[in-house]
Amino acid sequence: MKNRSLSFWLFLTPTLVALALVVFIPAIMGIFYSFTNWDGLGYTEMLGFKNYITLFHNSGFLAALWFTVKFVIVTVILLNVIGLGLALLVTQKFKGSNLLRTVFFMPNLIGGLILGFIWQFIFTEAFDALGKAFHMAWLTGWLTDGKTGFWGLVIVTVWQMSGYIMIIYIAYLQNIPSEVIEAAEMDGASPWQRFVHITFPMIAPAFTVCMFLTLSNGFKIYDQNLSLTNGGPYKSTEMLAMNIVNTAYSENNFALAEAKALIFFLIVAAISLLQVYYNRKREVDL
Amino acid sequence: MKKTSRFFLGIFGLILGIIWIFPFYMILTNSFKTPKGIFASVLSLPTNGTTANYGNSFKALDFMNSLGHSLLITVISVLIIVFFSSMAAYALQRNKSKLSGALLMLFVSAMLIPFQTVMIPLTANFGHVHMLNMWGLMFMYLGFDASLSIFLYQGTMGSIPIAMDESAELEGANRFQIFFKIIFPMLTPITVTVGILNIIAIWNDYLLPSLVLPQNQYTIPLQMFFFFGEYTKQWHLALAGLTLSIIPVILFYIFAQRYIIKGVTDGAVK
Amino acid sequence: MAEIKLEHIYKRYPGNDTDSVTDFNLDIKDNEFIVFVGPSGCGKSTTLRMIAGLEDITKGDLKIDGEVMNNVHPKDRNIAMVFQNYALYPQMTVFDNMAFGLKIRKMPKDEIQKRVNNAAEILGLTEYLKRKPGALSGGQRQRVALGRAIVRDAKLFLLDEPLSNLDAKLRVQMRTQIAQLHQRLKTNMIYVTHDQVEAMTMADRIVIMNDGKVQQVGTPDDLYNKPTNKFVAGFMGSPSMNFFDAVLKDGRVSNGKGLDVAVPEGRLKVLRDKGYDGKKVTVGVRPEDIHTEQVALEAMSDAVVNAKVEVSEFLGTDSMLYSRTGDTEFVAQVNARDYHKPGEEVKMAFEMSKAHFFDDDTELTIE
Amino acid sequence: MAEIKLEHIYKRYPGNDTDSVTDFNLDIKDNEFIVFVGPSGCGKSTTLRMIAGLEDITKGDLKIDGEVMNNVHPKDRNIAMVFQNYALYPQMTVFDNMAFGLKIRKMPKDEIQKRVNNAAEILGLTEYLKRKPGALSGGQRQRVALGRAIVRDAKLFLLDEPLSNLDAKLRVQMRTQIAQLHQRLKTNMIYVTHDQVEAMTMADRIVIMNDGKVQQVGTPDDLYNKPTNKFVAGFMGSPSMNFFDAVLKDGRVSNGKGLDVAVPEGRLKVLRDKGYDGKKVTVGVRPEDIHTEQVALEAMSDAVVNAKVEVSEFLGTDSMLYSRTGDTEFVAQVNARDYHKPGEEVKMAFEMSKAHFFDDDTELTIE
Amino acid sequence: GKSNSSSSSDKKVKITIFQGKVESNKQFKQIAATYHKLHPNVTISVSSVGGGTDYSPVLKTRISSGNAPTIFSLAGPADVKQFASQEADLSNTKAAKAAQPGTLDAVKSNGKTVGLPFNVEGYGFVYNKTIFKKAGIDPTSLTTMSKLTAAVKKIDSQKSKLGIKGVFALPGKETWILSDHLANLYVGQEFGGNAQKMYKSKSMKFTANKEMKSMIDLQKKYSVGPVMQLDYSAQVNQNFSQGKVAMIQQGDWIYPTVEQIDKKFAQKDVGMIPIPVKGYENKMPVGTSLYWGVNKNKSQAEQTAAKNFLDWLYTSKQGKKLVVNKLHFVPAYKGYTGMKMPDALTQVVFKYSQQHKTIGWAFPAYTGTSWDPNTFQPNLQKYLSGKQSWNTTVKNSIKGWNEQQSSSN
Ligand SMILES: Nc1ncnc2c1ncn2[C@@H]1O[C@H](COP(=O)(O)OP(=O)(O)OP(=O)(O)O)[C@@H](O)[C@H]1O
Ligand SMILES: Nc1ncnc2c1ncn2[C@@H]1O[C@H](COP(=O)(O)OP(=O)(O)OP(=O)(O)O)[C@@H](O)[C@H]1O
Ligand SMILES: [Mg+2]
Ligand SMILES: [Mg+2]
Repeated sequence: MKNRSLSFWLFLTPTLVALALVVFIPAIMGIFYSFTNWDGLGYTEMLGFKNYITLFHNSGFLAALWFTVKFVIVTVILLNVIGLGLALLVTQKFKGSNLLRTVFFMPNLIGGLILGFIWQFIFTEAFDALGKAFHMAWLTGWLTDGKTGFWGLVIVTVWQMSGYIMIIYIAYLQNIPSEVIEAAEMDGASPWQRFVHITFPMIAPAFTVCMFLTLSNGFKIYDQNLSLTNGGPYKSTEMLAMNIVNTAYSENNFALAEAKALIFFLIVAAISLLQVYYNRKREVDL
Repeated sequence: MKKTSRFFLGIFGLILGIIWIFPFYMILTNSFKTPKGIFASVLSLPTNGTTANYGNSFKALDFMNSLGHSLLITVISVLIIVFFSSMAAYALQRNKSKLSGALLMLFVSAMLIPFQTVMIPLTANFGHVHMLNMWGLMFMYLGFDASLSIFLYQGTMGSIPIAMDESAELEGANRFQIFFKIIFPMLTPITVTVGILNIIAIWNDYLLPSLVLPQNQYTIPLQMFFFFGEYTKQWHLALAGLTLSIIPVILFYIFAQRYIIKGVTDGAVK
Repeated sequence: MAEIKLEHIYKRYPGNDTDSVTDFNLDIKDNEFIVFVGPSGCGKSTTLRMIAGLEDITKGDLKIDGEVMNNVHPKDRNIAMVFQNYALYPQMTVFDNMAFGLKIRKMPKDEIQKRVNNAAEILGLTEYLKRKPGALSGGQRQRVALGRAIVRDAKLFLLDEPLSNLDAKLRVQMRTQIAQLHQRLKTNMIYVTHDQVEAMTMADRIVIMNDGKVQQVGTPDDLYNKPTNKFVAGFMGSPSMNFFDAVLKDGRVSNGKGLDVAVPEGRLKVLRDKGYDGKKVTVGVRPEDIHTEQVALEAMSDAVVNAKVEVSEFLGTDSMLYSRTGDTEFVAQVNARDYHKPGEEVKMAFEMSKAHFFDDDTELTIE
Repeated sequence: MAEIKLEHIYKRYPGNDTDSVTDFNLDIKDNEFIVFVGPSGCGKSTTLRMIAGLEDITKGDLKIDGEVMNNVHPKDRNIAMVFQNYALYPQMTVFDNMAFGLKIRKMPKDEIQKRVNNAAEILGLTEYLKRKPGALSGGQRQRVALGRAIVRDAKLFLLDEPLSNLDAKLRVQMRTQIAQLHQRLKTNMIYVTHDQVEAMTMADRIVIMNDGKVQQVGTPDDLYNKPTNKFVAGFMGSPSMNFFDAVLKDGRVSNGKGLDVAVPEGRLKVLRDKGYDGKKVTVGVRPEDIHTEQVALEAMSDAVVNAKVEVSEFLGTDSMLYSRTGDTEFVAQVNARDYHKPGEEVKMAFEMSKAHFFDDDTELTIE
Repeated sequence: GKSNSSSSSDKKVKITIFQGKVESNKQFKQIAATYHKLHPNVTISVSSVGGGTDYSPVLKTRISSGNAPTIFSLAGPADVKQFASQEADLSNTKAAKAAQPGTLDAVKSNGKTVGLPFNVEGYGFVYNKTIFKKAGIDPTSLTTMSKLTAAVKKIDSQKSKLGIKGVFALPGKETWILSDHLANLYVGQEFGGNAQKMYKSKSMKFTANKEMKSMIDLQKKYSVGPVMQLDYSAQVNQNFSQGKVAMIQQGDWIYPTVEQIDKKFAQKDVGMIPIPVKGYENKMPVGTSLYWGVNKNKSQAEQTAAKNFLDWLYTSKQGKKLVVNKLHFVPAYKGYTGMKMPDALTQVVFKYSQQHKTIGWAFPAYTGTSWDPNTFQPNLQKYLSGKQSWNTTVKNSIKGWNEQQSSSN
């Protein structure tokens, strides 16, 4: 399809319009507000870069950024490995593989508060009980400090999101022509070699998508953070999104929050888009 | 595959499945407990179970009504999203120019904007044109969720040989016919995936509808949040409500899986 | 290097209500070159895929060197295969496509390099080694698929119409290369082709299939000269054998619609012994056994008909004369020198000593 | 129904550094049947795709009925095409695959039904109409692709190796069907094939390409008997022409390595007139012009060599004798009756009146 | 113009209420329906948001999208300041005039009253009557720190006999337990318990910090643990309501929760005493967490209808009954003498407030500022989890407050 053709634009226009009205125009307004003293209702003066200066002196932001980065690194790896692993598992032919798909996917159906409720009990009670039964001290006292809070968040996120990542991988796995896999079998490739050399390169687009999703979701994560630790104790598990939300809503500093959001956006965009750009280059069309 | 390895895979899957399902065990068992029973021991089975939570929750949620709104909003929004984003992805994938690369990046970058930062300007704008209702919400979902859908579609579209388009084109089909009659049916697995992901996102969404919907169009999650006051959280009702509200989605998911057909493009490649 | 036995093999694809392969039996001897031929859809690819292990065998046993292989994983069978539809790895370059099977086997880098380059040379792909399959022409892709197989030291090679998209010249070259490979590696090869020249020149034995069933197994010469039934006789040779439904009477066969020729002594005796005198038989005469040269007309004067050429095709060496005598149509293949224009009336001699006779009901050869 | 003109057409794929098609010129007359032949990768499919409008034309004009079509949308060209790689719609049944183009054109249901059923009948696909392409054999898929084209009333048919996966018998049938279709619809057809028999029998004119360039355009007979250059001479005919690098001296050509034969008067005069006496020339002799029959040996006694058969291939009608005289190798195609075993010493006569002579440098035919 | 609420000749008005107390939403709806029956020309629609979603951003989006409610709720001085351009003057309403002294301090803006309290709430140690009885301790006698400490030790020593896991359940996860409620007693002293005063103050000395430390230490030492794992529901639902601890630091708002868990227990076993603070013995911190505001950008008729409704709710005979019996609110208004609060905890609060034995709520002065979530709460939590000394905690808190106040006001 040529991009000078009418159909190209006919196909794109509806979504482009929606995107502009729903995301970009408000976002641009937000960027503008970040240079003011906007409080969510209106603004009385232009502050220039004051908010941007403030945010770098605001240790909360930097701490949250650092915590989030660590979280993102760990979850991106775990989610992709586990998500893809689950996808490979449930696309094998064995009894119950379809049921398993549903099971792995189900965590996505639970929203924030209930999620936190359930998992707090698992961490405080089930982990405690296990820890005592097997004399593993590290299983007790979860969520009481930054470290267990971190891993708690990781566990919940992985539990919840890997089914999501899984179904994306499944969709792409199923587009691989079976002949190509067969050819690799004839070439003597073991299942693992088949995966590394054939399957994985052929689902490279899925990898791009999932990397992007896990990256950006990792940075944007809020619900799990809110419901599980609410940033505590002593802000040790406060992530970026929560820091921004709190700045806006608890501290009523909407303009500063917008400034943080913009910086945050730039960081995430730089990483994620670079990743997409780099990965897309490796993909081939059939 | 050999029988034995199938068997061990099955066992392995079973163990993983149990780990995964454990929290649901908690949700389900606790939804049958009295409030006192829940907090006496969350992990145990209900000692003297009650189904009253379901009845009460059903009433408190105004279930039939809010289910109706949830269904209406979810179904229409997802149809809109699938329809338009698959088209957009097709345009972007089949056109390999700098412009479409840039447009794709634009869509992709939209996913990075934290919702909370656009929330106030967004609702303000829509409020001014009196679109704070179901229909406005559906349009907003297109804006928010199209990006991911396009991204997903765009990735799989590459595996559909361009010869499909060419062949249909020579048979006299125009772009829309090519897309809807030839390409779109071949995208079934990813369409199902896009559908599922959007359905759960919209079905469970709370914040956006809470800002947009008038009270007479409330969805299940909006009703459900009345179980959560600042201090009084009615877990027994909430868990029963959650169970009620995820049943339609799970049913859909199981149903949709059948449409993820193995290797639809097999015959196309030579 | 291996002996392969297919014993009573059946295949039915899930969802189909007939078998795609029925009671397939074959003993392949060590170092034998087997060719499968048969009409489209007769089950050639299916059989190959079962041998490769890519399709489950519905019934029957596949044995390699005496061992039942039905449940051995394809990758452990050490078989190289060229797929009818190529099945190239789209994300790999031509080089990597060919090198993949070797890398998997941990062959040293320079050895891989050598083999792939060598194969590319043979296949005329040297300048395309860095391209991806998407940017190749149909024939080039097919050659890559072939290259992927020939670089390997497999125990058994399965080649599913590996040359169908190549031009005549390249085909001949490739044919020679494959034959040499077979010589050098001393492996078994099973080769599917619809090209009779390929089948005839390459095969130690040909397996001819129809409708999922083996019709005949034999050397090219056997199949051509001693077909066991009408199907085989008609399938081998192009243009195919002329068949006439005739009655044997008084030492002649005639169909009452223009054909009436004498049957030579020896053949006649056999037919009479088997009780076909006065009965219906199907007579088969190959186009090249119908002659227009003066010598032939004289030599076979009791089998000459007056024919009219309706269409004539010029094929370089030969000419095809689509002709008619009375109401009977037939084709004669004559030397291009003996070209006749459409419409010409020509005398033609049927070389009945080379004719084939088939039972009218069973379609089996009478002998 | 149309006149198609290709004027100085070039094609370079993005990313390649050479042209895939160079300066392609061709006038296709109304109702003409054109066949493209040429080695794999020479640009046949590319040219077809440019005519169809699927590839941009890098340079040059494509005119249909006098109108420049370069920028006309494929769907508006009313062209039917059979793709080399089938390009079937995997989600549709065989019926729907064939019916799609008709539905798009809003043809009445029963008319569609009729046409598709009719095409399926011709193609032997009737019992597969309800299957999806994934459950068909290679040849069956190819037939569906063909069927998709023939149901339509296109102005121009482009067929890219449409029969390559079919067996000889079916090919002959299909060939006839396509020829009849051409007769009936009175449309233009461009047909790509690597099968010489197809090319020879079907074409009004053949376009022979090499390396992106047209080598010769002409009737089958022209190409076979009057090739303009060594490439054409070598490409047409299978097995291909024997070439000898020789010197013309004393009315004989000899290569000093075993070949030494007399050149007949007429040919000799031409060569001398063009100044080749005492110079190097390339001599081409087709395998079928080398004879072993006694008659021939006697008739062409000044062009007889003593040869040794090294390999002999039996092909049903004929035998190929891969032979050698002195250090010179060549192939002779003789009647199967004149079969000789490998190792036999045989006298062979070169029919030099049919030989071709080429300039050593330009490789053009000397005439 | 001025209209009498009972006159039916008025034009029809529709007003909307958007309020932040989601657990009372159903009751407010019923009250609105009742009011409509009595005043058919006034239609009131009530909505709320709940569950972890902050109220004020949603209110802001409503306002900025032209969808502002007529009546909304305000949570203290910070909100009063933020929504200043929406707030109508309520000084002349009957309800404002009937408000208890001090309850309007937080909602005075330029001398005008812009908010009306929902209710008053009070907190202290909510205790388990049975356990105290079994342990032989009279809870009302625990008026000083030393008496409390002794009693706690005594209870602790008979833990197994009493069938409890700890004396207290201190929810270390809920930052507000310490930073808002407990600190109010020791920080608020400096400002006489007046939120406005503190909100405007440039500095803070935290003189009573030592006393606060001993109170935290006491609760922590004798709490079921680990305290950092406890949250509100673990404290109230899981421990207190199941009789697993003797007392918890909480307020009258937990009653519905306790009742939900175990109605009998709630009716029989629950009592509340003030937290002993030197110099403020037997005084209960009573205050208002939410106020009603009326939108001044709405039509005059709507504003009047809104004010009439609020007046009716808090000052009419019918309204008062609903406030007490339906909403279970401890009234922040005069004129409720002789009415009986429906449950044990509100009764306590009502009693203390009627007797004016109260300490003001100063903490609304900082709950809407960044000092609270960013400085005070994390520092207290760090101390609580043993990661930081008390001195540092105090020093950081004071420093943070002074910095914030000097830069913003
Ligand atoms: N998409 C492409 N991108 C780059 N190069 C291409 C592409 N398609 C074909 N080519 C190259 O262009 C040349 C001509 O290709 P084309 O497909 O026209 O050959 P062909 O004559 O049809 O050959 P064959 O008989 O093998 O099908 C080849 O060298 C091929 O490698
Ligand atoms: N995956 C499949 N599912 C169902 N039926 C199939 C499948 N593959 C092949 N068949 C059917 O089995 C029969 C044999 O197919 P096979 O591919 O073995 O034929 P073939 O001899 O290779 O033919 P060709 O020469 O056309 O490639 C055909 O009728 C075909 O339709
Ligand atoms: Mg096949
Ligand atoms: Mg081609």
